[in-house]
Amino acid sequence: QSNEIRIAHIYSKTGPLEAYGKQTQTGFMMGLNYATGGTMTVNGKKLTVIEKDDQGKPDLGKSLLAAAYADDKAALAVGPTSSGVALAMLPVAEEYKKILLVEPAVADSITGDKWNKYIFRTGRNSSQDAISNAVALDKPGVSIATLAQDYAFGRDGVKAFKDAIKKAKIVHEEYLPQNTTDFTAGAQRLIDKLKDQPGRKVIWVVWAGAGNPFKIADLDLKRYGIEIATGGNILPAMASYKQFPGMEGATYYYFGIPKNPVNEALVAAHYKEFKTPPDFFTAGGFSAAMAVVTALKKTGGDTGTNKLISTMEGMSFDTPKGTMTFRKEDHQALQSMYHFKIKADPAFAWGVPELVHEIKASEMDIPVKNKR
Amino acid sequence: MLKRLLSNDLPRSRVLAVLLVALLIALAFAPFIFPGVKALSVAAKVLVFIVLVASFDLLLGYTGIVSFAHTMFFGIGAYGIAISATRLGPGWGAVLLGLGAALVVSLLLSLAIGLFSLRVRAIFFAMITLAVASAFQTLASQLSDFTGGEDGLTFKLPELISPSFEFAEEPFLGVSLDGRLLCYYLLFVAAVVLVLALLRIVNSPFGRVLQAIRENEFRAEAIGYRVVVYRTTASVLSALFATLAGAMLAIWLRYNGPDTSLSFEIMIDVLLIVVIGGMGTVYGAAIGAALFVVAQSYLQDLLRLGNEAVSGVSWLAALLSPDRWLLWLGVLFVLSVYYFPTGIVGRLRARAKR
Amino acid sequence: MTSPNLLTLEGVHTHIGAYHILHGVDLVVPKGQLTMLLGRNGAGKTTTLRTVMGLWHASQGRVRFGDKDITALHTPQIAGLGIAYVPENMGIFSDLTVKENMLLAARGAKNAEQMDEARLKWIFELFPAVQKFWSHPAGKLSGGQKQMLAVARAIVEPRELLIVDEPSKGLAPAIINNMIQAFDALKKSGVTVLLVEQNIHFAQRLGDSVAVMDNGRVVHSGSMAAFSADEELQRSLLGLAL
Amino acid sequence: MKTLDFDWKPLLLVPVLALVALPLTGSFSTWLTLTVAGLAMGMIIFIIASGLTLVFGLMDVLNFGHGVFIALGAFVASAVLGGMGDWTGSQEVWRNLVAVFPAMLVAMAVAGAIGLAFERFIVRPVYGQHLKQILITMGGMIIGEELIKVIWGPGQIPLPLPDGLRGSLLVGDAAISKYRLLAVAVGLVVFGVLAWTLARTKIGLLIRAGVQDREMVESLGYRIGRLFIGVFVVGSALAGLGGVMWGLFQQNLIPQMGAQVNVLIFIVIIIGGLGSTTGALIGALLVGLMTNYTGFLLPVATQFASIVLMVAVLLWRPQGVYPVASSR
Amino acid sequence: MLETRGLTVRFGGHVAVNDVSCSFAPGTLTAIVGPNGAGKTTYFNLISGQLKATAGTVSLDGRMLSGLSASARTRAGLGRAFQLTNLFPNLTVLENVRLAVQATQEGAHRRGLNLWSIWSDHRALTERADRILAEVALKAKEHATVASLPHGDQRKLEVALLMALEPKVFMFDEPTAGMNAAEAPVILDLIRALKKDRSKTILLVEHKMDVVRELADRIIVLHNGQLVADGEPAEVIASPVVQEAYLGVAKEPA
Ligand SMILES: Nc1ncnc2c1ncn2[C@@H]1O[C@H](COP(=O)(O)OP(=O)(O)OP(=O)(O)O)[C@@H](O)[C@H]1O
Ligand SMILES: Nc1ncnc2c1ncn2[C@@H]1O[C@H](COP(=O)(O)OP(=O)(O)OP(=O)(O)O)[C@@H](O)[C@H]1O
Ligand SMILES: CC(C)C[C@H](N)C(=O)O
Ligand SMILES: [Mg+2]
Ligand SMILES: [Mg+2]
Repeated sequence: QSNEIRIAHIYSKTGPLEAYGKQTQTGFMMGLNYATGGTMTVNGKKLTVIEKDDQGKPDLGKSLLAAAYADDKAALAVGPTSSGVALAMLPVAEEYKKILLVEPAVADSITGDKWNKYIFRTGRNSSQDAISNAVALDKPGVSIATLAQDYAFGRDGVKAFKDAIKKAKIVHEEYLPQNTTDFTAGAQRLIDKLKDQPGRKVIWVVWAGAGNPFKIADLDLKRYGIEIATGGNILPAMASYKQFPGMEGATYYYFGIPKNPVNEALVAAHYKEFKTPPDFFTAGGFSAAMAVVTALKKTGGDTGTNKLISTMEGMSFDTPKGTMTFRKEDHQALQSMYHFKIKADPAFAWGVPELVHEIKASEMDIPVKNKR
Repeated sequence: MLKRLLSNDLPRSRVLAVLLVALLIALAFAPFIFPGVKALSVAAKVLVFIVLVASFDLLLGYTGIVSFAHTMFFGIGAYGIAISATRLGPGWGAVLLGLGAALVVSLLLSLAIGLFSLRVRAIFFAMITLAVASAFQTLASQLSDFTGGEDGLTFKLPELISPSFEFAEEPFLGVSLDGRLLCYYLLFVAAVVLVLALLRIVNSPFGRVLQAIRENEFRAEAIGYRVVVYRTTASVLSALFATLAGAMLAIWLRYNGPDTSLSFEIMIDVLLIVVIGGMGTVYGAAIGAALFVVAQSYLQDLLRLGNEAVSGVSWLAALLSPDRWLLWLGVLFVLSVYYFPTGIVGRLRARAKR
Repeated sequence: MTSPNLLTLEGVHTHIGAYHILHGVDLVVPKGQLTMLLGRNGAGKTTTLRTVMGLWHASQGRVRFGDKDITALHTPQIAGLGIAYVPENMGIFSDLTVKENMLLAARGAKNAEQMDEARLKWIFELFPAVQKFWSHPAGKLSGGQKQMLAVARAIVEPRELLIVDEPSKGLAPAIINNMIQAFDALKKSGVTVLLVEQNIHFAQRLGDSVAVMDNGRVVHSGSMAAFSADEELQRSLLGLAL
Repeated sequence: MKTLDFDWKPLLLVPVLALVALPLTGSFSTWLTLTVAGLAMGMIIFIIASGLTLVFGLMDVLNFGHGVFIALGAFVASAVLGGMGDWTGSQEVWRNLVAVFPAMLVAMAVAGAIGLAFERFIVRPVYGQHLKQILITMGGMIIGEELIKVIWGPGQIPLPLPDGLRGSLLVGDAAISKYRLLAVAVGLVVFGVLAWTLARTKIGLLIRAGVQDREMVESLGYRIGRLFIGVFVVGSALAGLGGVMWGLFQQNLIPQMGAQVNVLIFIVIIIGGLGSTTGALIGALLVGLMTNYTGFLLPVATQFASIVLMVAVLLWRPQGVYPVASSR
Repeated sequence: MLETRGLTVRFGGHVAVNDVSCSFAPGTLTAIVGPNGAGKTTYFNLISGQLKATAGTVSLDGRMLSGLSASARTRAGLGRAFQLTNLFPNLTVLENVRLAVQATQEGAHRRGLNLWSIWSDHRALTERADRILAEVALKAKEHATVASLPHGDQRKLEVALLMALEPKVFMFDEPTAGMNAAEAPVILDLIRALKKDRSKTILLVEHKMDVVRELADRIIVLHNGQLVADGEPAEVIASPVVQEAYLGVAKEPA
């Protein structure tokens, strides 16, 4: 067969998640480069990346993936950015019996009830996000209220978070429309629920995309001794963290945190090329690339789907976040998350998360949600 | 014969006639002329949009009602199929049931809206439909355990029209004879029938009364036509056709979600197509839809070439980058309003007159 | 030197879209006189007036106002020279009140208070309806009332030339009399008037000179006196005697 | 003017709505917080909608591109403020304010300038043709949004609020954020200037007359073309100003921010009655309050609140609270 | 027999038509005169249902029309030509008339709810339309779009539509306004023809007294919305109220 391996990367080149998609793409290319030592070949086979733009539209993503497998003869595909698109893509992978490596779409159901055996995911899922945060916040005597977007992404997160909370107590769940701009009402509800609670009071925020939930602080939460906590996010979004020195939470990635050669390589390469540090989804893309190359090396360049699957199940590989492992059951890559505390550093436009504690994969038990 | 099939509304322009025939042939043999999964899905999308746009033109071009709620009915059709297929599993029964239910819902909704339209002035009506449509979209994403919310619904359809089904071992003319092919021709037939039906409707006495109402509602009433009846009938009809278009879409994609069938974006595309094609001409809808959908689908590839061509000049490259394809779509919007005030069909017919 | 003619059209051709409407109109409107423009339906009267106002543009020929060539000017500039125009469809702003309609016509006035009292009074006498419905939406006026308002608007401020398209249509005889008085008074005050009219008595009582159009040309022009005298001419031009 | 036969009923809507909400919200301080926040929000909405009342309400141009001027204003402001870090960073409120004003001015200037081009190339060919207006301005919208992406990138960029304007003042138990007070001030100024000009000059009349019968207005000797340009530019500038206020309120900007508020501001001026400044203000305040109350009482319904409001108002007055034009 | 009883309409304070009771027999042409703003057109609007009466009733051949919509009244046999031209501007002259002809068809709501037949198949309608156009001397322009017609021709078409409706009651509102003295006769001949067949009720609002004198069997005078005179043309015209209020022989009021 030909001495070329085609990999389709389908992501939001345009559309609402364009910024995210771009990061993934950068990371993915850097990753391939690093993993192949700059040769872009595995066992003498050239790696060709075919990029496609799903514009954040599920229907489009679906037909693009089909086209990638059928017309472009891609051996496997990586992406997409949005969970909606990902979920629409899953059956296509099954139809064509080809692998889809999901990155960075987060919805649990991708490796949950919508899953099929052709699906792997290097990106973290909502549960990992939530549970890591739970681990970071779960202390006795803490009262927590959650603030999340009123759609799958938000509700998944809160649910997983709740399941993982053992010692602290959840006093209220607030869900606001995705496009909320004025947070006064929601904040007021949260305050009313929290203000009379004893001990430490925390509002845990899950929010992706536009809108700025941290405005709730304008209502002067301090007077009731209420703190805000949240997960990590892309750097521009973390600009608003700067107002909350000491804020705690757990993040998927921040370039300053992981200490390992791969991450150093990524950061160095990224500074070299863009004069800026790599961001949230850059790391994700990089990890995906590492996974692909590791797998192909193991199979000796054989792209037979079944061979790949059997190789990848249980496979461990290095990433900027240290070693990840695809667990057999649902092909979700288990990985470390980072418990951080925000420091306002004038040198940076954003609030700098400082490592409190690396939450090892072993410290979180991420439920297996697919029926297999 | 043909004349009657076209309800005696002939292209009235040789160029137009040629275009239409070409389009018909292209769509009829798309799977064989343009191989590949992408090409086929573009062709299918064209079919769906021809019906959708034509149905909208009945409302806009012929009756002069500006409504932004049209995609709502498109969505209802799509969700009808999606939901029933998800709940009842793959089977013709589910498809028909879903379709039926959707048609009923659309009927009631369009009746309500149609009657409301008489209470407020045109421009207010347009704005209200705009709001209602966006409300409906939010609703669709809110009722997630019913509609699958933001993520939408992925579902299976009867074996016969699913890609997995192969009714002949070896491919014919390099095209594998599978369910996808059958599905395409199902859409094709549906589209042809629906368009001819619309053509008949707009050329019936009913159609003429609609035009009269568009021109001068007051006088139409004064010479004895019950405007309410006609407007409402028109709204309902166009809603039903839109619903059918929606069902076609869902059947083809075997997926449906808010952005796929309810987004304002689609509404605007439809508006544009009507104008490019030529308002108040069903043929315009067909030509316009084909042009627009193809342009939209291949614009990015086109830009990729252009972008490589000018990769030297940084700012130009930035503008021509495939990621900025929307920019050029916008330009297309502006230009088509500039250069096709009466639409392609209008132009061609005017030329034919001289 | 200043010509005795305030308005002069020389060989004016006008196209509307694909249609060639005016085929070389020659017309003079002597200063200080009232010129009647007569002709069958579709002869081109309205088109001529619109061409003068720059609402259509002449494809050939000249239009001069005094010594100034206004062929290529834009409507506002032309109006700015001191020309008032009452279109065939009256051009009433139906959303606005009668007062607001008048106020817009009074270019000098910033608000109702600044309009010329005396002149308003005079207008109110001529066209009582204008006063009666001063703060009604103009759209609600009766056909004739609209017509009065249209003319009232044209004379709310002094203008050099008045161009009026069928002012008497739909007016009750009594009001027509007022209208005639109005134009008389205006003439006396030195205003020049170009009037399209179907109402023959009106035409005869007011006209100093007359021009008759047919098929986009002026086929006769001369003094009203001479024209009224010559029944033959009238029959041949208008199809009947005055 | 029409002070005598002035129609005061709509003015009551705002207090009525507030009073109805009082018992529902339970605690007074909560109600106060919500109400003040809602009113202030309403003011911000009014600012971003004010431009459209001129362009859509008076000139009858269905400008779907209005949002892009809002976005533009915000992004320009971010550039300006970025350049004056030491002022925005300072703790003294007055320095912050001084920093915000140039941002507003530049934003308005740029938005106005672009508006000029927009009028010339996008709007002028389609005066009086709603359908084409919708399409061509949508086109303009898309183009503008993409150009913003070309210049400032597709991603979200932060627009930090000057420190002095953060936080809130406490009235008893109720918190009133400082920035909203600024918004109210700016809103009132905009309202005052607009209302005064339209009442004391012929401009408002001329525009409405021009929309009905352009030829006649020109025959009366007015250069309606220039007037329309002028008004459109002002409208765009106001949108720019609105963008600054909106952006500072959000504290982060995305290129789509304009498109996101489009429907909202259309609703507002529809409620207002197409072209009435007072109407638009009432509409904005109502929407502001309504969203806050429902947000507190029944969060799920928030997204439908303003739409329900609009339909309700139109059922009461099919042409908005202060109908400006009767036909059309 | 068309009959109005105590017909009244109020706009705010202003009473445009004030308690007008009057009946119009078939075969007679009644001219309605009165100063501008007297209420003539409004009276028509009340009869043909364009306006809702504040008080009073309208009936035709004993059938109560009050409360019916304008279109229903048209179907009941009231035909109306408008004072300010009011047509379908972007349709052709022929289509305009044909729509009116179709509106006289019976059943399936004027055959207009017939979605399946083809418009151009209904030859009979087209032929009738053609005949009517010939009568008003517009046949030559039947394919022109209405917007491009000169004012006078639009007035003719206005009348043509009325003819096409074949009503029992013809209401003309200044049919010849703005029509040149050479053209007007075409319309006047039509009206004369209508008078000949004795079954039609004809109402004519007209300011041109010579026309009124010639055509009217009877004149009623409206003034400030009230019916102030009714009778033989000669005597009505002679009556002082008409002389002053209308013809303005003395200084006119209003
Ligand atoms: N917009 C138009 N498009 C095409 N033709 C037009 C248009 N307007 C006028 N015409 C044609 O121009 C000719 C002259 O029209 P015009 O209105 O000047 O006549 P007129 O003398 O004013 O008639 P009337 O006395 O009935 O007003 C007519 O034949 C008419 O059909
Ligand atoms: N919808 C309305 N609202 C308010 N006033 C109205 C309305 N319609 C008519 N009027 C008033 O009623 C009076 C009668 O108007 P109408 O049109 O009946 O007069 P008319 O007798 O037809 O006059 P003309 O001979 O000028 O046509 C006028 O003063 C007019 O201002
Ligand atoms: C963090 C984001 C990439 C999550 C994205 N909104 C999703 O739906 O998956
Ligand atoms: Mg004329
Ligand atoms: Mg009248």
